[in-house]
Amino acid sequence: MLELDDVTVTFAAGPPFRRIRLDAMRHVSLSVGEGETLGLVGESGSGKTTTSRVALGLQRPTAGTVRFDGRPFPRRRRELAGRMQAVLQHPHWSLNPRMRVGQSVAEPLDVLGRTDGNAVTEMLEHVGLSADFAGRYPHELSGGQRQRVSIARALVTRPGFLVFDEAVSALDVSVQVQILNLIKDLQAEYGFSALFISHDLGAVRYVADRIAVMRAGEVVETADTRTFYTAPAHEYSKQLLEAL
Amino acid sequence: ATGTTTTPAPAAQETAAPGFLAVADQALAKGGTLNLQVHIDSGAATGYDPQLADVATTWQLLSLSYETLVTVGPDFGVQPLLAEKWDTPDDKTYVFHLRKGVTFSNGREMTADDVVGSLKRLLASKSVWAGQLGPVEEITKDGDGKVRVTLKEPYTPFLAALANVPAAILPMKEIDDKSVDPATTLLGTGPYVVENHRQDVSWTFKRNDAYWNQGKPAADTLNITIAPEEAARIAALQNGGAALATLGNVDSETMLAGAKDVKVVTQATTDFYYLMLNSLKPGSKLADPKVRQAIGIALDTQQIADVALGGKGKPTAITPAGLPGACDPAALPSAARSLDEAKQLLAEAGAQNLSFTLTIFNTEPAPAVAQVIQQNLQQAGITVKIEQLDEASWSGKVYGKAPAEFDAAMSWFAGYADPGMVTKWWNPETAGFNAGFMKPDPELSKLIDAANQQPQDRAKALADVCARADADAQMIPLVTRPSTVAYRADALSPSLYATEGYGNVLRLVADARVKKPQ
Amino acid sequence: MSLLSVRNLVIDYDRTRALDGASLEVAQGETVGLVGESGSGKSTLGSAAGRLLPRAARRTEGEVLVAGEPVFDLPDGRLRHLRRRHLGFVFQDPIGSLDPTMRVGAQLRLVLGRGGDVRFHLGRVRLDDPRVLRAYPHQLSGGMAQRVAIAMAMATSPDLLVADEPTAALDSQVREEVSNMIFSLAAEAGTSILWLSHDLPAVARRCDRVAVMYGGRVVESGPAREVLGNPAHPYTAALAGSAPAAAAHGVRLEPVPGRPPVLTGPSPGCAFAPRCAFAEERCEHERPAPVRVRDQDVLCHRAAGLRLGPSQQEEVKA
Amino acid sequence: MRLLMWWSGRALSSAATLLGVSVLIFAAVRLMPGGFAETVLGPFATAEQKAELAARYGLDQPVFMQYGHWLGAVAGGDFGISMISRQPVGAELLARLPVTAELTVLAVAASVLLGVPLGVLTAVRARPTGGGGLGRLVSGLGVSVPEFVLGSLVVFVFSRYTLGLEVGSWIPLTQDPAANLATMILPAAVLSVFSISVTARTTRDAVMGVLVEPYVTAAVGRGESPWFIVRHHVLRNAATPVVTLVGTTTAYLLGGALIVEHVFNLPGVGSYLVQAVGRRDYAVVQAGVLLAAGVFIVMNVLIDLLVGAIDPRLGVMAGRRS
Amino acid sequence: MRKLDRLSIGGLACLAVLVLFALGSLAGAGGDPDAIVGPRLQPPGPGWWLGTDNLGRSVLPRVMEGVGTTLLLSSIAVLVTAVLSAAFGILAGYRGGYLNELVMRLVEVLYSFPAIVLAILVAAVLGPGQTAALAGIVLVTIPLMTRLVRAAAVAVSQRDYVTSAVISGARLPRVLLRHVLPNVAGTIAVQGTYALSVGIAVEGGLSFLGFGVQPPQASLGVLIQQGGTYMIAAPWLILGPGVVLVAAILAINVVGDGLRDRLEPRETRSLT
Ligand SMILES: Nc1ncnc2c1ncn2[C@@H]1O[C@H](COP(=O)(O)OP(=O)(O)OP(=O)(O)O)[C@@H](O)[C@H]1O
Ligand SMILES: Nc1ncnc2c1ncn2[C@@H]1O[C@H](COP(=O)(O)OP(=O)(O)OP(=O)(O)O)[C@@H](O)[C@H]1O
Ligand SMILES: [Mg+2]
Ligand SMILES: [Mg+2]
Ligand code: NI
Repeated sequence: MLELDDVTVTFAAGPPFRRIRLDAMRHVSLSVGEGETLGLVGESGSGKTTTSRVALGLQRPTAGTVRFDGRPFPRRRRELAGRMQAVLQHPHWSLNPRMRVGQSVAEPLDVLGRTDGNAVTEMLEHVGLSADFAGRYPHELSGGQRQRVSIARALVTRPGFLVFDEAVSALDVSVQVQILNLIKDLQAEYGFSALFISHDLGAVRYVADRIAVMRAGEVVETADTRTFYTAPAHEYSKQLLEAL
Repeated sequence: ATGTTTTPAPAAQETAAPGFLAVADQALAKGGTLNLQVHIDSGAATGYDPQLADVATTWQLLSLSYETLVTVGPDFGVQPLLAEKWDTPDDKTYVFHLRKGVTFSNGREMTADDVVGSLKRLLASKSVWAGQLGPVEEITKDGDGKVRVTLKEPYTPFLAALANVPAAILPMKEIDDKSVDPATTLLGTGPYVVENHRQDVSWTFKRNDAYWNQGKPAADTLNITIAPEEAARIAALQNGGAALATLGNVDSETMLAGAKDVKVVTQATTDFYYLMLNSLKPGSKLADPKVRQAIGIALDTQQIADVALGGKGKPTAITPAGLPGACDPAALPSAARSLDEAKQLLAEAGAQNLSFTLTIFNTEPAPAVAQVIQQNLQQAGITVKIEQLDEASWSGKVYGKAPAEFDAAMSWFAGYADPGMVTKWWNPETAGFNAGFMKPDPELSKLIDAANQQPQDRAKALADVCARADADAQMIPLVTRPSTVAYRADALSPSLYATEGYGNVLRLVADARVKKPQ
Repeated sequence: MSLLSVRNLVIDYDRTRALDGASLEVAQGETVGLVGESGSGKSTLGSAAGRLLPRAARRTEGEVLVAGEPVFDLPDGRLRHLRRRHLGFVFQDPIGSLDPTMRVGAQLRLVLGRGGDVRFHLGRVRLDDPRVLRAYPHQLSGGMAQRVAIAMAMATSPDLLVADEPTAALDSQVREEVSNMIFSLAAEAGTSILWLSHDLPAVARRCDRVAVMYGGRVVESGPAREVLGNPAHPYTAALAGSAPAAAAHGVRLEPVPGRPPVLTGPSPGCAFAPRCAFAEERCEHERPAPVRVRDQDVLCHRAAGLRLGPSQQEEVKA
Repeated sequence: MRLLMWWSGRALSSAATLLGVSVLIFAAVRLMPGGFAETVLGPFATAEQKAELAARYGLDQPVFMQYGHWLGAVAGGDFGISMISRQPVGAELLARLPVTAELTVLAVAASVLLGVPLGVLTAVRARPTGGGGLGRLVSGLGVSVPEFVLGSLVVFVFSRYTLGLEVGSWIPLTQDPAANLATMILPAAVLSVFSISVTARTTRDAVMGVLVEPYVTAAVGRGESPWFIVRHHVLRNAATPVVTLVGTTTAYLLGGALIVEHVFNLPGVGSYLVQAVGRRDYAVVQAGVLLAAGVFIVMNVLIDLLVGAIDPRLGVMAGRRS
Repeated sequence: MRKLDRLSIGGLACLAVLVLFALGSLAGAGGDPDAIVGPRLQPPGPGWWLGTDNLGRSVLPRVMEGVGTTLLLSSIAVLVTAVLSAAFGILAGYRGGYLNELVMRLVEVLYSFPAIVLAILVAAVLGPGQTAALAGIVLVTIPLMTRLVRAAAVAVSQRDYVTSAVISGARLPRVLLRHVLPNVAGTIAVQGTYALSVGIAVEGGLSFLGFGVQPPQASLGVLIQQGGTYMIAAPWLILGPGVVLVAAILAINVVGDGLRDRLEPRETRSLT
């Protein structure tokens, strides 16, 4: 489904001249198979979000190639409409404050020109929000409620590829489980691929089929979930698991 | 509808000598500083050269340093100035006896050569005023201290024309040896010398200690502030910042009513507003004399005077009302005809739904006059659209091209001191500036020249000119333009004429006495 | 007498009831974990302890006592004294809670006043580095910023520290470090802690007592191990049973069925009733009164009759 | 080094702006109807006279040549000769600059000293229901009274009645600073009314934005007093938009100064410019506008530096992060 | 979403009255604004309920006409400004790059002109009159608004909801219109009302200097300018239009603030 081959992303910060160069990703190779969930873990600043942006085609790699569905990204983003979705990291800015929750969730459908009468309320209920939330504005929600709205928005078109960037970290465990179950159920139902980014190794273990560990822009280990949690290969992975 | 006028009682006006609005109190001590404010500075590409000055404000300022052979007295009588007296051996010859002991402000004595040179320089220049001197044939020195001017034909306004600043006597020796450039330096025989001038900000004049007229000027220093905004001038009068100021609003008197010690007087002038109708614009209905006459008939100049000028102006014919010998505007043919006749004339010309644009500049009271005109003509079924431009755009539009592109425009003429002087502008061939919108009327031109060559029975000749111009109606005289002056009675005792021919409020400033030496 | 005493507190927003009669006691020197469903009113309760709610919030009923003083009825000066001397706050967004235009050193100095020893206080949170002093908040990592915030909150050795998810934005190792710091500093100073968190294992490990919120009320409180290991309220049981970290790989966790409630007025009965496996008729329309079950205070009509484990729920056959 | 780069970047964009201004103003004055020849020479001028005048000032050359010459001269510090006063424009502007500068500085000072406290006060007192009604009314009133009305009123009242302050006279600062200030206070007050209101409004907005920031809540939680918080945390953080506004209002104030100078008859750049426009004194208009643009650009560079100093995240030296 | 507060509703009502006033003038209520109906400078009385001006015209119909002229002129101008600023500001802010550079440079050039000089130049070039006043107001108000809209748009463009929309495959117009525009609308509303006050002031200033609407048409600027000269002799000349102008700008500002609060509902916190 998605292949990152030897991708490097370099940011230049600061004014021209004496720029600070910073490799957010260094020679990263990853792939997400059809119907598979890849968990991406690593410390803060290790390049997880950058990886997801590359995967979504929002960030052009400095070097390396990205293939989505076997092809490089089309020049016109529009051709991918409805094929991928994401839950982005910052719940605070994930929702348009001028749009009611219902409108936000319905937007991906609108883009595709589909108006599915009940899809929105159904999806809201799936993420544990009652239908009357559709009429609310984002500033009236708690952090967790907002997060759930963005999840609903990401799932509503049933896209083939999804990125969850810290999608459940603002939620309490019971809601977390609800959402994680929802992800699993939908995946079982129509088999999307996903990149699941989280600090929370427990949540990752719960949903991911394979796990990649990033550190300082590099992927230090990739393994399937069971192997990773029982016999991590890399020193850093062991450290991570100890903290769990 | 006609408006009535609320004219404030002229209580403020002192009862002064006939012909005067105020006479300086000679008993007061001399000396002191006089602070004046005027609304506009001189500003010409020609600099300070008096001969080339063509704007009344410039004349006014230059008259403090420059003097002419003769001057105008109250009620427009010509009086001696640099010439002590003059003879007129025949009606084409003038011999001026120059005053002795007159020096320029650099100390050099004025000679007959200066006078001859000045007048010759004027005639040779491109100055408008060259034409006002009439058909001068020859200017010669007639022995020491005398200058003889010979005309080709008699020319009545000759002396009056000599009485204005462009005919000032310049230091010709210095000009000829190029040690003085009159465009940048003021060097005259007048009562004051310039100490400082900041363009559009202020002038400072100091008394000329060597002034020939002993005892004059009274005030030691004149500070003239340029204050374009009326409110600022009114403020300066009220708080004593200015002892005298020129005012533009016809209601200034009312506005300053109650201000302590401030006296407002209205000086009648011979300047007058006139309407230009472009008869040269291709396809314009205004080319038809009937249409123009209809407009002339429909205009209610009395209402313009009463409403737009607050009763301060007077209807006038092309000879400025108020000048001795000027024709009676009420006796003009158009004054006797009715609106119906105007409509009929329009109908005859096939111009029932006449509509044209009136281009004016934006200085009050021009917009007020234009709006009354608009109302007047509406009565005759004529639609006037007013186009108000800044002065530069206005002159560009009115004088910039020949044939000119405007339909109708409004302006004012300085009226001068002789009724025949301004009539010359009705002949575009001599006037020049109006050749772009006015067809010469040979008949009228002949009458104009005749009136100026004919010292006898001039009134009749002028009346013919007026009637003919009224029928021609390419330029229609409207109303005279009043000039308002206000001064602090507690700070100043000024001398002011009741009427002014050359728009010079400062004419008698050398007489003015400062009450509180500052 | 308890240090913090929240009594039947009702807080309303424009169209939401955030707290619906919450009661909570925190004793001197005690560490209390406040857990619960997202949207259940934890942040609201935490802020109410210092009357730090947005203006849109209205206290409809109830009161909050800190050191015996009614927070909502104090004049401004006294309230400020209370906050300054007796209360400390640490919020979720570490960098955001520091003034972005002021160097870290200057901010601390401002808080400590003239005589304060900035280096000492930074040293306490293991940041005794001159570079930190000169840094601006945005130049710090999240963990460092949170430690600065803790240093500021603990500078006056408050009686009660309210920490609203102070580690949620940090990654796991840093998270551990920061939590340790808060608890050790508080222990040193004898400060009570009200710890708002989603991290049940951490709460269980660190806190003396736990209060569980649901639908704007504290539905169960008691000793941490008891509450999480041996819950008396059905919601607590459901919550405790659904931590993904605890589940073995491949096991499907069963979340609480249904949706969290959103209140607009007082809930007529038990807010959890619609999702509760044990609900009976009166749960729907009779508000449960607090009952004492073992060591816990519980808001449940049926608490006394249920035996619940963190992962299995069973009804005690009578 | 970085600073150097920043400066050269600023210099480049400033130069681009100035160049744009120069093109625009040059084109504008030439597009204005009514040539300066007619204006200056009067209706009686002959065609030769006009041509001669045009030749004297190089106006007979192709426009591009004129522009080139002018730009070259300006680059060399020569702003040309006023066609009216025939004085060098540069010197004349310089002589008038102090008045306008003083007026603007006083007005800016007033807007900061009055507008900021007013804004802070109304923000701190604001209610969730869009309250702060009185503050809103007051600042609304400020923007609704045009300078020329207020100016005329003040001029009249203060000249009619002895109220301690003089109008209609102007004393150079160098001559008598105290007297100068006394004559400048009223015009500056009239000029500043609008900007005080706008400043107050912007401040109110900025402060309200800052008040909901977590660090303010944190400070409240620490028991700091409102004024302590305002002084130490709010002002600095709300300053960026206010400072930016103050920078941009200078442009507005320069324009307003023009009307105020006119009403109070102060010999400043503004009244000079208006008169020059009226008389088509090209060199003066061009130089005046260029001067105003220069001042504006310098002002904005200063503002950027100031903003950088206030908020380290926006500073010249700060790196960019998303 | 919050309702408009009471102050704003008052402002709206005030504006409505003014619009009615202006419409009344179109319908001929109050009389012919150009007709000379009585003696000059009469205080209010029957036949001229707000007095007469220096030409003996009744002030009432002139004020009514003036309200219409001014409101129409400045609202059209501000509308144009708002549309242009929104279009350029949003596009420049969202797209960045050369477009941004170009727009910002242009804006800065305009901004560098002292406002009233710019207006005068425009009036002189176009010839005075309504079009010139309109263009003048637009050119004077456009720089600030574009600048602020762009700044707001830059901030909004980086928000995750915009990214989400892009990921969803939303086309540029949709992203700009549904996500960026509504989130900069508060800025536009506030700046719009600010521009409206500036517009009215510019129109007045132009009239004051003689470049405004052409006589005999009345605008508030013209009336106030004339009234200003007669402040002492005939205070009613400035009172009517002055009160109306202040009321109009005040109402506009108050409504603008209210509108912004409505468009950008936000939390408020007290410091105690
Ligand atoms: N647009 C950008 N410009 C410059 N640097 C950037 C940019 N985006 C990210 N970085 C840097 O790249 C590095 C990787 O960032 P990234 O956001 O991918 O980390 P992360 O693993 O998602 O961290 P976290 O867990 O905190 O979200 C960081 O050091 C960050 O500062
Ligand atoms: N400013 C506000 N305006 C309106 N409603 C609000 C506001 N803040 C919170 N709420 C509502 O109040 C309820 C309680 O919110 P609160 O933030 O206290 O929850 P929480 O327990 O902290 O949740 P989370 O774990 O998601 O942070 C929620 O239903 C929320 O929608
Ligand atoms: Mg990230
Ligand atoms: Mg919370
Ligand atoms: Ni105490």
